[in-house]
Amino acid sequence: MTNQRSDDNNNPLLNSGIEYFSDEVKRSGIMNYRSTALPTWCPGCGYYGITHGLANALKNLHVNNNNLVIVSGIGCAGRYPFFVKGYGLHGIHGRALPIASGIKMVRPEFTVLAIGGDGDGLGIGGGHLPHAIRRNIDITYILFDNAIYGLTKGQASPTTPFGQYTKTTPYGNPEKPLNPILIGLAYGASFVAQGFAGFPQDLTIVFQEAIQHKGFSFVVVTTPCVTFDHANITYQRFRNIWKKIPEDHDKQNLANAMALAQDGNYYNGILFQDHRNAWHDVQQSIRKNTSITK
Amino acid sequence: MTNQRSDDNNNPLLNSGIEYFSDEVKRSGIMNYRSTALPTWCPGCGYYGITHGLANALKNLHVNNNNLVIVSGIGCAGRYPFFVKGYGLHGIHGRALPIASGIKMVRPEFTVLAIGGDGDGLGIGGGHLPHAIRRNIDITYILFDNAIYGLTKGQASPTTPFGQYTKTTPYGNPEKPLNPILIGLAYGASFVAQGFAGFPQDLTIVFQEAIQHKGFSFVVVTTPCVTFDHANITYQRFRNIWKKIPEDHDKQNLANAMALAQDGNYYNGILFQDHRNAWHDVQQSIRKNTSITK
Amino acid sequence: MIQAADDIVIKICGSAGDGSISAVEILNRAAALMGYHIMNFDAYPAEIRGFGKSVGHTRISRSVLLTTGKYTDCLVALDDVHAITELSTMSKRGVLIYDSKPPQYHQEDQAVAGFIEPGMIGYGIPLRELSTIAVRSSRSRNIVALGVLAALLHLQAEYFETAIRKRFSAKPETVIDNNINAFRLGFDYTLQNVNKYDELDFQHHVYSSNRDSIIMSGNEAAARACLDADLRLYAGYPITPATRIMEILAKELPLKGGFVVQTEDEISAAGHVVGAGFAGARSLTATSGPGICLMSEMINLAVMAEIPSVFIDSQRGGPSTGLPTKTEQSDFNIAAFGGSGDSPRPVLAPTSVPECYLLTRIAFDLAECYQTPVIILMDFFLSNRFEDIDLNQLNSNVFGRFTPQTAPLKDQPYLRFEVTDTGISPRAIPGMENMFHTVTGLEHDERGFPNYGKANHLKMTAKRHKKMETLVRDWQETGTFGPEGQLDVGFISWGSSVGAVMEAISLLNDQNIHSGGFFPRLLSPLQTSHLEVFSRRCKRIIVVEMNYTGQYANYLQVAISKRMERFTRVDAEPISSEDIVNWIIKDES
Amino acid sequence: MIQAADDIVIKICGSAGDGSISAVEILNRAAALMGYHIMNFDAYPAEIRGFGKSVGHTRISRSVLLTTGKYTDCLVALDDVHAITELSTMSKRGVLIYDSKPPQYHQEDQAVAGFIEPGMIGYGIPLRELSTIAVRSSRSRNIVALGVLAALLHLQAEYFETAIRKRFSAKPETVIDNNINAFRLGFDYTLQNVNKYDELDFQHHVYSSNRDSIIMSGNEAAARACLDADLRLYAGYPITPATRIMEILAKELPLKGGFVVQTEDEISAAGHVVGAGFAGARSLTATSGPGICLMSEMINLAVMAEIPSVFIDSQRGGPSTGLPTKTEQSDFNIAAFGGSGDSPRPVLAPTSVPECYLLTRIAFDLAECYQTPVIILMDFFLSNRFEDIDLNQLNSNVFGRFTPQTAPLKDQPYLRFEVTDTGISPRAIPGMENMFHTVTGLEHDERGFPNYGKANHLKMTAKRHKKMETLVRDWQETGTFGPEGQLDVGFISWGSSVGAVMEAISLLNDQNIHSGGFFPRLLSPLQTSHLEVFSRRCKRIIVVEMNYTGQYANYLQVAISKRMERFTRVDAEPISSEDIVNWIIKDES
Ligand SMILES: Cc1ncc(C[n+]2csc(CCOP(=O)(O)OP(=O)(O)O)c2C)c(N)n1
Ligand SMILES: Cc1ncc(C[n+]2csc(CCOP(=O)(O)OP(=O)(O)O)c2C)c(N)n1
Ligand code: SF4
Ligand code: SF4
Ligand SMILES: [Mg+2]
Ligand SMILES: [Mg+2]
Repeated sequence: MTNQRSDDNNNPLLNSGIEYFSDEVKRSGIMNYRSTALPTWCPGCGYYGITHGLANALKNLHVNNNNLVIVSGIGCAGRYPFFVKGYGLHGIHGRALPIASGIKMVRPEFTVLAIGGDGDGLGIGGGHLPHAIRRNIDITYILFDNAIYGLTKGQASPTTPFGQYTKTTPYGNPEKPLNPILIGLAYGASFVAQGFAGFPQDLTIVFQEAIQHKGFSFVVVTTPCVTFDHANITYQRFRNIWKKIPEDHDKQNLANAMALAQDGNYYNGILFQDHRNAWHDVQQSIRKNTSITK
Repeated sequence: MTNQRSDDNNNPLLNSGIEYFSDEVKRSGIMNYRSTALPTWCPGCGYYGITHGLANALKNLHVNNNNLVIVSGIGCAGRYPFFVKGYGLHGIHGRALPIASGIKMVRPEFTVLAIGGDGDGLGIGGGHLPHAIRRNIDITYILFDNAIYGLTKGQASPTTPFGQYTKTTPYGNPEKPLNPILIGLAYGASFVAQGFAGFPQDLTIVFQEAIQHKGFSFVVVTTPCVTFDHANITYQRFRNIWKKIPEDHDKQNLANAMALAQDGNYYNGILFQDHRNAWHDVQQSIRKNTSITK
Repeated sequence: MIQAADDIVIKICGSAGDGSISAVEILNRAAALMGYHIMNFDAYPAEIRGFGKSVGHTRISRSVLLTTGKYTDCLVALDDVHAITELSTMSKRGVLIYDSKPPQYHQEDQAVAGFIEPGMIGYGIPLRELSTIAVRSSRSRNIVALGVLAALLHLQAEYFETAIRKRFSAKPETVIDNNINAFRLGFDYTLQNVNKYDELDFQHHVYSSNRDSIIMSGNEAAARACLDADLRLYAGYPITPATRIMEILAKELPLKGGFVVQTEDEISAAGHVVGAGFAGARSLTATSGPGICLMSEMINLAVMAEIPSVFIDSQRGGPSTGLPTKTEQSDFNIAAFGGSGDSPRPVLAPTSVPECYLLTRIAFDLAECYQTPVIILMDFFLSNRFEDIDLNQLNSNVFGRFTPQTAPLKDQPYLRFEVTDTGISPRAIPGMENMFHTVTGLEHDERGFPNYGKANHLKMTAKRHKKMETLVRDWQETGTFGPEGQLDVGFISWGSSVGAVMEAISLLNDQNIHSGGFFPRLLSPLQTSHLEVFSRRCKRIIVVEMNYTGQYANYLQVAISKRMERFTRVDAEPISSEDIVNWIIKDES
Repeated sequence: MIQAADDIVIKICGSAGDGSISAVEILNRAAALMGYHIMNFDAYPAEIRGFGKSVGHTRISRSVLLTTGKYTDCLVALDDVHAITELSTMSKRGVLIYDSKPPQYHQEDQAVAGFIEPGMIGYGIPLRELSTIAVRSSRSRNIVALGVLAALLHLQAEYFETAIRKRFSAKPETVIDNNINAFRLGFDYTLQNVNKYDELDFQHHVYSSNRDSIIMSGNEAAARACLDADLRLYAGYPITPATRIMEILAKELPLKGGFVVQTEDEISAAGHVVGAGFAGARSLTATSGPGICLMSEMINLAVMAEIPSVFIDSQRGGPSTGLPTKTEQSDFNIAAFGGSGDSPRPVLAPTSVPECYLLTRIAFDLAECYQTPVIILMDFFLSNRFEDIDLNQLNSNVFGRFTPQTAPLKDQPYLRFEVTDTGISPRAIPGMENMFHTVTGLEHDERGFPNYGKANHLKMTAKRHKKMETLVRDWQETGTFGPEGQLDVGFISWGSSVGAVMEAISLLNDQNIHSGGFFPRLLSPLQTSHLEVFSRRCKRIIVVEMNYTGQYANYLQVAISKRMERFTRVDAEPISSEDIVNWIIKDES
């Protein structure tokens, strides 16, 4: 009797549905890219907006679910693969990029997305980013940047502003934050873009471009952690400070992209893109034993 | 009898001396900063030049040997601490910065130098550099950049040029190299400089400034591996391509420094320096419970 | 186990935000003020969102407590839907306190009172209604429930009021008043309306509390030990269940002149600790399974270069990311054997909250005396359970005195790794005059220079292991527990499972099954002679631990030829004494 | 051991650059062409600069070789100062070939000939002089020395000439001619001037060599296995002694449609391997001690998420950076027990170069069949020693057939972690239609969703361990070696030490000490029943391995109650059969 109430059965992921979606959403077709699992995120978390933006992008591109693989690290963001209809690997903390690269290398026909939080991608996993970028492996990396460690309940992250109070910085964060866009550019990424979780429609456009880009795409999404950050990235503060990228910005101009990355503004969209050979192209020349620099 | 010839006694470090130095060198006083151990490097290796430049800097600054601690990773470069008269920690591959930071944190009065190769510092250890820089901990990090894995006998490193042939890239290196100067700047380093192992006198000046800088100093030294690289960083090719930093360069101007880092030239000297609070200063305000942003 | 009427396990269950946890906190404090012992271990939701459920779980008793108890004697339902899932843990004659006037949207078939089994007792109290009277919302029904508990269990109300005042001391006076009012409403309502017919009864007793006691969790105890041991650097990376140690130290350590650095990953944390240790300062990091994996290479460096450093691994369910909010004792293998090569290092395991304090303190001494990394195996249960601690307990030292040896100055050429009888080389640290040396993770000679010679490698390997033998000799705690002489059943256990085994031992002895225990706090290196003596006294030996493969049992079995039995569990919950006793009795009868 | 006249250990010793290693390479090739067996294990200088010394070391014999031999029968000194340090390894009646006309700067008291002990034989040959005749410099005296060796040991010159041609095939014709000339000068000089009075003698025999043989090192064998097993991705980070595997594959794998990626560190390498494994492609990395430490967390993920992946750990002296160019077998602990939690994974250990091939091949099958990471323990000695291999050996499979189970399509909802009798869940991989699933390092239910329930954790932990039981059942190799029936001494050994133990067993049986062996190639999980059967046959059991603590002996001792003795060494050099035999005889007599 009492066994039937054991906690094995109260795993919400198993029994829940996605009934909470409106008919309109269901009709839109994005449910083809959502699993039946109920997200584990707090109500109001920016990640819902990102999920919406991404599902729409996948829908618009008619991505084949069978060839869709989402790899993530650990963190609130890391839970993302469970909520997508496709194949997923919820890996270990900080290692989404090596794992995603390994998958893409052997299955070039796959659409591979790597997902991770700011702690995951710039803290513990920060050593992998420059090298995935150098390889220009054709995956899309989406950094969910809430400038906080969400899952472990509110510690400072590599993008937490200097002076901010968090659980591990009770006297204010003593470290200068990293600028993910700038370092992505400095590493030589062939595609760098950013967006805000509060603007899912804009995200959809960026994600579409990123997925279509041949090579490594680095997308930084600023997103509020409504539970552990009431001071920094909030919807109220951030909705208004986003700018359009200047009309005359040349996406192929690295110096300009770096300038935009440092001028203190948040720009919605693609800051940089070039079209050098992606990893598989280079490898193709190796196999043919022709010069790879051609 | 035969025991006396056992290989325990043939450890050259134990029995060798530094008799091979000329009287002039000995008189110069730099021997106060050299241990009696014979370097394990190949004849002609650029590391001899760096060693010379560094010993001179230590001498000129009258660094107190008792408070001198050199931390290194693994590689040919990693052997450096054994050749210095002071305290040393020959650590593990890629971890010179965390270890050196730990030392400096608890003994702020020490002169702490961290040493590592390009593989050590930008490959396996590449995840630590941005964060040591963010902390602005007052140590001097000297990257011995020979664009090759020396100790393991000639594999590609993160700075090996695209297309170069090495033991692990028999068809040419398929990855775009990192630009260490540029990424140091993008991380927000408060001191960024570079030099060439073939110009030990210039190195001495840079090292002096770096050691005196309050905060994290990042010095990239380009240095030939005469054994495993005959194509890229050779004395012949490199001696002539170095430039003086333009007279009008403002060391505090980050954008200009980034421009210099990317214009394809090699500049000898300090590209960037600012004077924000070093880690211990910030911590001091925490202890006093005063605002750290002041 | 059959508990006394004044040994009661209480759960307060509600949705996240209902205040279950803070009500239990007040309850604990009140009970401690009255001189009771408490042991509190809340259930954590697994995800951030947690799907709502939140359970405060405490046990209150006149006697010293060793476990949190397997069955719940008294369940307070702040939310019926969640409370239903807790009924399965109730004792046969358990008491349920539920809301007799649930809100409108409440579904008939989800009323918790409808699910209690025959023999159990339910008291319906209008919790929401009373709360609304006190604070105009249902928000205070957790405090109302405390009033109900006090009246029902015969606990003195005034101590609750003190505890409530303390809990809300940072809040405005009106908040305090409202809460005290809520408490009183629950208390009075119960006295006036409830016809008590259960057996739970503290009899209004208050024990002359000259105990200088404090309520602390294992994480708090470890952090406090760091502060008292003059820690200079805490370097860490957040991970459940160890994070709290860093959070406490981030606040406290700077006030004592030390530093806390949140590093970019666990490798860096371990690197900072080893660096600081090399520089002669006390340093520590705390982590859990995934983190200890990443630290393995750095710990190995500390073994080879003989650098004092302390590592806490608060274990959780494994392998991999595993069960982050569940307890397990399955990191013995990696702690003792997780390094490449022959890599000896002391592994300690506290068995209670006070021992989290004591062993963390002593770990610093060991690290310095034997010039070695030291690993402390805590676990989710120890990290997060609260116990009332007699402050005098924290001053005892039954483990031994471990004094580091400093090299005399000017003894040139200084041999950093001089081979001695004990394996310990007198130590010089950077900053000393003229004691220059470089340490390395390469094999090295006595001076510290790299040396791959055959005889040298043997000599230095033996030296590193010799230090462990010296430690075994110096370690004074024997780990022996229970009656002397021959035993029907000898238990061996470690870490957080020891409490349950101690409880089981006393229950078995009550039933004339002669039982005793061997509970090493120094898990490795092994005190072989103590184990041998103990094993000779036992008809049966049973190793109790929370893992699947019997990790510690495997380690012990190598040392003695007598075969051991294993009681191993991976239940995601602490082992209970009842389970152990039942298992034995089934066998013995 | 007492070697036959046609079983000869030869060392060629000189400064780096003197060509010792390449001379030995030619010698090996020539010997193999004549149908001899060879085993070659050069001494590597520890540092890049290496302080000059370089020693080629090979053993040539008519019989199959199991070790490189403890004593040197014939030492060729290309540089006297270095050669002196090799004299201590010479056999009592050893032969020294030295330069009878050393260069001017040569110091009297450092002439190697002055140091040989009574009983040894020295032949002075004007090596430099002859070389100068051939190539106008002393550069070819290594080849001159080969001529001396051929003449002295009675080996057919023509095969040397073939081998020289092969060695320099990429060079201009004049180089080849010069070298052949140098060889002839040495050969002829010796025939004409040397009065041979030693006993080393191959008697000009050439064995009808229909053996389809090839000379290979363990690293080459492992790389070749990868190529033959249809490896799709090699991801690795350079580290001695494993680097060579990557270097070979970097060249060969792209030609077979696979990929090689040199990653930024070992964590990333392991991550790439696990990613590719998840995607259904065969993938592998090779590393050594420090690297396997770093991979520990990723291997744990592969255990939890059940992802096929293969890891070679070529062990070197440890702990930490340790002794990078010395051999040791001290990573059993970390391989089997280096993960946090209960983390079962198969550990294999080849005992010879052909087995490096065979076990690497089978490892891919195991990984896929049991959906698990597999660790292969090689070591410096196996990685770098060369053996002549009969190509037919590479086609055998004595280990078993391991066939992966694929999930039938359209079986919705797909249970990626379905619990079955064998523990193995039929597998679907990404790309298949509609078999969507997400794997995780968190504990999970059969579908793969995170689940921290009590019953679920037990069920899934049991499932992961059940796979190992299934493997033990499926594994066909028994590991038993030597005579049947009762044994005076039963040896257990693993990996590269097995050769020496086999040699010791035959020596002991010759002396009527009945001996046999149990040499599991599947180190863990343990084939307990085979071990039990073996142990019952043995009066004494001795575990032979190259580490300090008896890592494998400890693991075995848990399984059986009979006590085992240990013959453990950390000599930085392979164990020799002589040492084992002497140890036994001392005891038995
Ligand atoms: C090796 C390791 N270290 C630490 C942790 C604990 N941990 C889990 S998530 C996380 C950080 C989460 O922050 P972020 O990556 O920013 O993701 P978010 O939760 O904010 O989405 C940490 C430290 C872990 N799981 N593994
Ligand atoms: C964890 C680990 N991985 C790999 C190695 C092997 N290893 C030693 S040095 C080295 C790279 C050396 O290259 P670099 O850092 O550029 O230094 P250099 O030798 O060129 O001075 C490697 C891969 C190691 N010692 N530890
Ligand atoms: S804790 Fe923050 S990041 Fe995590 S789910 Fe909640 S709101 Fe989102
Ligand atoms: S291998 Fe290269 S880097 Fe190393 S010592 Fe020789 S020349 Fe210098
Ligand atoms: Mg975050
Ligand atoms: Mg290098």
